[in-house]
Amino acid sequence: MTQQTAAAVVEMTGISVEFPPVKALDGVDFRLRPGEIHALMGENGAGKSTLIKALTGIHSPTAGTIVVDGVERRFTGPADARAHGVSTVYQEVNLCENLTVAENIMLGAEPRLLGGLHWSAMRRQAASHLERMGLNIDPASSLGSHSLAVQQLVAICRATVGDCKVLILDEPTSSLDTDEVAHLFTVMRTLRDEGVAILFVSHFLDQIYEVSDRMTVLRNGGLVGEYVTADLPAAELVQHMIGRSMEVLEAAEEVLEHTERPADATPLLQVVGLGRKGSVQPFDLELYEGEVVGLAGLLGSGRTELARLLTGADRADVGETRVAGAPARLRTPRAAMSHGIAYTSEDRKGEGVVDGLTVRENIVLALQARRGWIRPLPRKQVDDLVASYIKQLGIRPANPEALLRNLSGGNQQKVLLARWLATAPQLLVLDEPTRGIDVGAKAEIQKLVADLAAEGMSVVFISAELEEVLRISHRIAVMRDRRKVAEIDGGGATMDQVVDLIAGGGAK
Amino acid sequence: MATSAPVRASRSLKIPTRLDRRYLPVVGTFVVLALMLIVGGTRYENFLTPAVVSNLFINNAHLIVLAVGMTFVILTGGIDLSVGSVLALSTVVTAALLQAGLPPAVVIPLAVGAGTVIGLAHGVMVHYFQVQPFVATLAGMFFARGLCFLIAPESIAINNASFGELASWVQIFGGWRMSSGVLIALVVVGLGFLVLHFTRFGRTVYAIGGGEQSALLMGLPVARTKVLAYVVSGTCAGLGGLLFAMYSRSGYSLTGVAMELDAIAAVVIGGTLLTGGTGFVLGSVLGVLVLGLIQTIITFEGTLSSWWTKIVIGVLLLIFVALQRILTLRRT
Amino acid sequence: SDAGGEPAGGGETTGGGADDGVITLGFSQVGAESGWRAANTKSIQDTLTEENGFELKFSDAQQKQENQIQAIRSYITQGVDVIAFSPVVETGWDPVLQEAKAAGIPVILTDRAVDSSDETLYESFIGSDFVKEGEMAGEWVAEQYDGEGYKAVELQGTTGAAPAIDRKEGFESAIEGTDVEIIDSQTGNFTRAEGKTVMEGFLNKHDDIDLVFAHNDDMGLGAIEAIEAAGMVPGEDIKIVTIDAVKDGMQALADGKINYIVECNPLLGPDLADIAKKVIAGEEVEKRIVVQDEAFDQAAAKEALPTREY
Amino acid sequence: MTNILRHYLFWPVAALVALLVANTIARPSFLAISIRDGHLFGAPIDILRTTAPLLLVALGMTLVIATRGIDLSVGAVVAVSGAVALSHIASSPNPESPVTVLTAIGLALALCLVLGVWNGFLVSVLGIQPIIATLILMTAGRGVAMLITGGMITTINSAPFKVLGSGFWLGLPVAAIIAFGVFAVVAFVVRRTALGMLLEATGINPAASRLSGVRSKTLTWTVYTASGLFAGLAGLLISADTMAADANNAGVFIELDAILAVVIGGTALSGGKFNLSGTLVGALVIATLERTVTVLGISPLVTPLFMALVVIAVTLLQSPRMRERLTAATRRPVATTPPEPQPAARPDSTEVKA
Ligand SMILES: Nc1ncnc2c1ncn2[C@@H]1O[C@H](COP(=O)(O)OP(=O)(O)OP(=O)(O)O)[C@@H](O)[C@H]1O
Ligand SMILES: Nc1ncnc2c1ncn2[C@@H]1O[C@H](COP(=O)(O)OP(=O)(O)OP(=O)(O)O)[C@@H](O)[C@H]1O
Ligand SMILES: [Mg+2]
Ligand SMILES: [Mg+2]
Repeated sequence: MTQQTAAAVVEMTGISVEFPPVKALDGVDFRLRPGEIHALMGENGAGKSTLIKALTGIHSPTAGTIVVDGVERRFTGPADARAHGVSTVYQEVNLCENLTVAENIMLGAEPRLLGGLHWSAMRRQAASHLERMGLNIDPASSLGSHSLAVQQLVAICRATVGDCKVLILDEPTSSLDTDEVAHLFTVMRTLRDEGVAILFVSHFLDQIYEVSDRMTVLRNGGLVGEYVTADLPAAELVQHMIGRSMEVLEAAEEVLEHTERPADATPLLQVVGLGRKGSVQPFDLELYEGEVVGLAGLLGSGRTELARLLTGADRADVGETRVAGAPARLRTPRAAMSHGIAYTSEDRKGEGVVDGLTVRENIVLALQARRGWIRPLPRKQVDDLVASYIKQLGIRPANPEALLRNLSGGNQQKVLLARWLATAPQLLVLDEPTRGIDVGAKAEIQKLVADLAAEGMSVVFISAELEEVLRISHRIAVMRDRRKVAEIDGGGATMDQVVDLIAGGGAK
Repeated sequence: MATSAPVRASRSLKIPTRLDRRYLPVVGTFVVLALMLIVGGTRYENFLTPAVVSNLFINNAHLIVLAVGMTFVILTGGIDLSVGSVLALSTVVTAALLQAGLPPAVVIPLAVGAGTVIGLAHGVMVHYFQVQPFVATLAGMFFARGLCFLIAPESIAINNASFGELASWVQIFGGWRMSSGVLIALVVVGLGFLVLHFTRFGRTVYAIGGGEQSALLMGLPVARTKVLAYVVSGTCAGLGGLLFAMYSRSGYSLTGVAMELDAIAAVVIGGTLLTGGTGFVLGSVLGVLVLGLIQTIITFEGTLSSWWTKIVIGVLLLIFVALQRILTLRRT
Repeated sequence: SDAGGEPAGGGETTGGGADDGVITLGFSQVGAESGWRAANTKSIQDTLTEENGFELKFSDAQQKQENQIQAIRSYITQGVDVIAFSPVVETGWDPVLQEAKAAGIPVILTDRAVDSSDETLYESFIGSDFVKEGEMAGEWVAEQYDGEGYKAVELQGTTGAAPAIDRKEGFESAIEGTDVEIIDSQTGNFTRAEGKTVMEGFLNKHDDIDLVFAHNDDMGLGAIEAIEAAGMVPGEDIKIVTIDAVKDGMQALADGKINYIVECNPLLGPDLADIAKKVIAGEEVEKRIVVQDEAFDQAAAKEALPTREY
Repeated sequence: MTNILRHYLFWPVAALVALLVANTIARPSFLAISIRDGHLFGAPIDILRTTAPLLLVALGMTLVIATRGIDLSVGAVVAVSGAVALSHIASSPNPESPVTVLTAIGLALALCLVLGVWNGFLVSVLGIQPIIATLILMTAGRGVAMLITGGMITTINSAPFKVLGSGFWLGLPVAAIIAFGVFAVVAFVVRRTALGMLLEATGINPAASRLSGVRSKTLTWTVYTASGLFAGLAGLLISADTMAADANNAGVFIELDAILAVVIGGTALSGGKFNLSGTLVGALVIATLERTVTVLGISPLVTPLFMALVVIAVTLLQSPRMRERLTAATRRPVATTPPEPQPAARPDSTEVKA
């Protein structure tokens, strides 16, 4: 089914990688040609990241050969791979927050002056790389001061510096909004036309179809096949990926259930004039039982910061908060939790996972913290709880004692979701909960959210994927420039309407 | 799908009008140091004189060098507990070899090189065997001290004429004095600064402290850099030993007991985070001066019993750290 | 932190003279590592008082040579009349003593000597002779137990410290030629706790220890604890000889748990005051003043105990 | 086989066994235990007793390290504890009375608790880096202890107090019974409640723990307080051992020994997962090592070298790299991760954004 167009720049044959007892990859073949964008597809834990890491020398395969540019190689690590023209953006943002943006982009290929770093040239060059990505930030600012999405873009900038023959992007778009994605694709296409071979991982099928030329599908560490994108209908692709038919996806289509809210209902959470200097302008918001409120906005528009103020993760300077009609002070996440408010951070690595603990411990962490240390949850109850979430969310490997750090990105995300669901909150604030989650699981999660709302839970849903927000929300609050600019009914809203609001009232 | 750039125009980061947050701790230390000097000046006669300030540097030249090396290691997120012992080893080697009649031109590289070798061993243990830095360098600390005893259980005086000349070289400007030790220390500080800020090695040191995993995935030479950081620290300890030998004109195996704590304290007071990734050599120099100033104040006070000396050192340390903390907090 | 608070008045700021009759003396102590040292400090502080015509500037070097050098430098800049100190180490004092000499400030050493080729750098050295102390202990042992094939263990002071080196040397030279044999020697760092642990180890290791020579009383007292715990009688089953004669040691000696103590007199204050006055007055002083050290056996201890000052 | 080799306790236990074997070769009756004066006697019993204070200090240190901290002040707290207790007994008219002794113990422990609270305050409330926060007390604490004893070594005679150091109960040293007892209780509490997990979460990712509602500050504060208290108890055992309070030398370098014990026991200084049983073995290794130096008759001049070599050997053998090699040698090759990515023991984003 594959046609031989050009000699492959990367040719991996029979690759196996083991993390006893898990067999993460089992005899996988993979071929990447110059001048193509090649999508690597598969469910969470299918082995995509592992394949990439096997290529760049982070994991050494137990079997198989890797040929790069006609020479058989085993890279000793990313530095080595980079030196041979293979640049990679790994799944989690792997940059140094304490360094400046310019350093993060240029280190390793830095301009020199008299043997030392040439700072001003470095900033200049960094700025031009940023510009190409459509990013307008100060190269001298420290990376940590930027949101995750910006960091992700910076990571991509870094990968495109220097002469790379192969560019690997492991879920680069999971935290980007449409705008940024469009930019990224422009850059990718330019590079492709220059002859660079691009490996691209994403769980967004529309993106795959938009940008890729060819795809390889993995399932459970095994190779399913290599296809030309144009020849493979989405339904079939999904079937290849999950080994089942498309029905799961369709189930999610009609999740939204509109129940009329009584006019005199007390909001579960009501905030008036809540704001914080330098973060979000004062805003009002009411959240009712059984309702999903979506937050829409561009990257950096302040959705995350709004969510953090709602849930005590950041302390508000001004404004009032009422929980079920009674004034409440949510100064810490713990205080919010005691009012039944839960928050999942978008920053999975920094503020979510406790990667040295097991899946079980991560799932019960919040619940246990709320009970206090003195009263441990009975072991039986813990095991049941954990087992049920592993099943419900399809966490893999289904081993409660696995260390979280050994789970694939998407599975870590599911564990975090389980942590908060386990506390049975009244209000659940989900910041990018579907980031990096595969199509099947994403549908499951959307369905879950809808079900929870139907059972009376109030949910705030933030996602970079506007479509998802539209589909799932009863009401949508639109953010722009750290300000809440509009609130619209989710049922009637159309994509264009929201995009207009986001972009500033139809600027174009 | 493809809406484009203009909407993003408003999102460019605002130009920082205030001081970069990263410099706050250093500035904090500087302010507190200045305050302390002023308070001391009004409290004690002859305190705020060029002689006292010069002595502050002369007495602490070796510690400055140690702190510079320690800064490298701490910036990578590690720690080097061996510097006190390595300093002693270097002084003992210097004294013993000079006594044996070798010329300084041979002795000096050997003494400094002893530190380099131990630093290399630390780096290899820490990086390639993944021994925790604390333990690897603790073992190094015992090891170097043990070598000291083997080489010379008793203290050895240095009578070598040319070494003495080198050691006693002093430049005087008005009331200010600058010894050869201070000059070397300042050169080391300058080099440390240049290396950290103007070489890839230096920036990689910061990158490793910011996240070793990330630095690695960024394709930076983590292994080499980490090992080199310990080599720098070991070399600085060796050089510090040489300075101490010049300062005390002798080699003694019990020199520098617990001096590693002084070096670490200086680095941390100077605003470097022990978790790595943030800090400056110049901050560490200020940290050393703070510790030196505490000693000076104690001597000027002149009435403190042994125990009050300890308590006052603790209290002054607390005041420094707390003030620095407050200065830093209020700005953020 | 009160007395030094007021700006120092009058003539004390210029070096050399003591026109107002008050001698400003800067004293740099090693540290406060032992009871002996505390007694030494107390003696100095109690003697160099205002009534006796002194203004004492005291600093504690916390066992660090660099602190001591900086203290001496500081005394020079402060312009004291006399500098006295107990050096942490023997070597390495020439430069700073030269500075003192250049500033015209006389220096007196107490307790420990300095190793310097230039004797003019200091006026006088007051203190015990550590080698002599070791010899006295050894001589007594030789006298009492020679011919009985005694097996001795030694509890050394801090490795590398002058008293430890000298006392060991003195003891060894004194028992040379006798049949007293040192079968084991280990450092107890001059502390009671380590003295006890090391002695326990010796008792685990050897069945036939007859005598303990400890470089100070504290380690000897620790050894007593270990011996008692092993079900033996200190002073009888195992003989104990120590150096220092601090109060606890003397008490143990009087109680029969120690057999012999060589004194190392910490009361250097009066001698120091005396020498300082002479030096200021321009009188000739002796370069080496050896403090009178006594030695006590059990009977002598019972007698001396009631009147001991420390 | 492989599983045993991989176990975190394997190398520390192997080190302990090796030391015991070395001692037994040097002194065949080393392990012999006899009965003297109605209690057990012999080198192993001595080792148990000398381990006691170190074990207590290392216990507190383990908890502190789990939260990514360190407590350098334990040695000073040991000194303060002894100084307070013995000064009280020495100044009381009736040093032999159990009431006096109990009051002295109570006073000492109360003060040490306060010192622990102080450390906890500096670290968790003021946010001062642990190493510096505790360095303050490390310096000043000894001064306080000397202030209490007036710089002299305070010696007492008090039979009830002496029991703490040299007494025996059921043939075993009281000191060991106390330390091992406290250890067992704490280990039980930590592992049977959720405390252990919450401490680990705090140590691994403070930011995530805060968002999960873990009271990280309170926990941090608690472990420093506990560390102070245990160090105080250790101080009582140490001073009762020689019946003397030596403000200057009691507990000197015990912080290093304790940290070493923790590390030998397989707990990473970068915080997170901790092994109390490892700490126990680590403390025994160190106490045995000290005894070994005497039994093997190693000259004081080479003692530090000997210690260095043992520490290097143990830590190298149990380093992740070495373990990997050994397991790789005993089974067919598997995917190995190069040394770098592993330090995930140190999560990359470390700062709590307050
Ligand atoms: N270091 C490791 N140790 C143990 N198991 C691992 C390790 N890394 C990955 N795995 C396992 O290997 C399998 C493949 O993981 P991988 O990260 O490649 O998945 P992925 O396809 O990238 O998934 P996602 O879409 O969620 O990112 C998973 O089952 C994971 O648990
Ligand atoms: N393009 C940008 N330029 C400069 N700063 C940015 C940009 N995007 C985000 N930021 C910074 O990052 C922070 C992002 O805010 P926040 O995370 O609340 O936005 P968001 O709407 O949740 O965006 P995201 O899609 O990244 O989650 C802001 O404080 C802002 O300073
Ligand atoms: Mg992945
Ligand atoms: Mg966001």
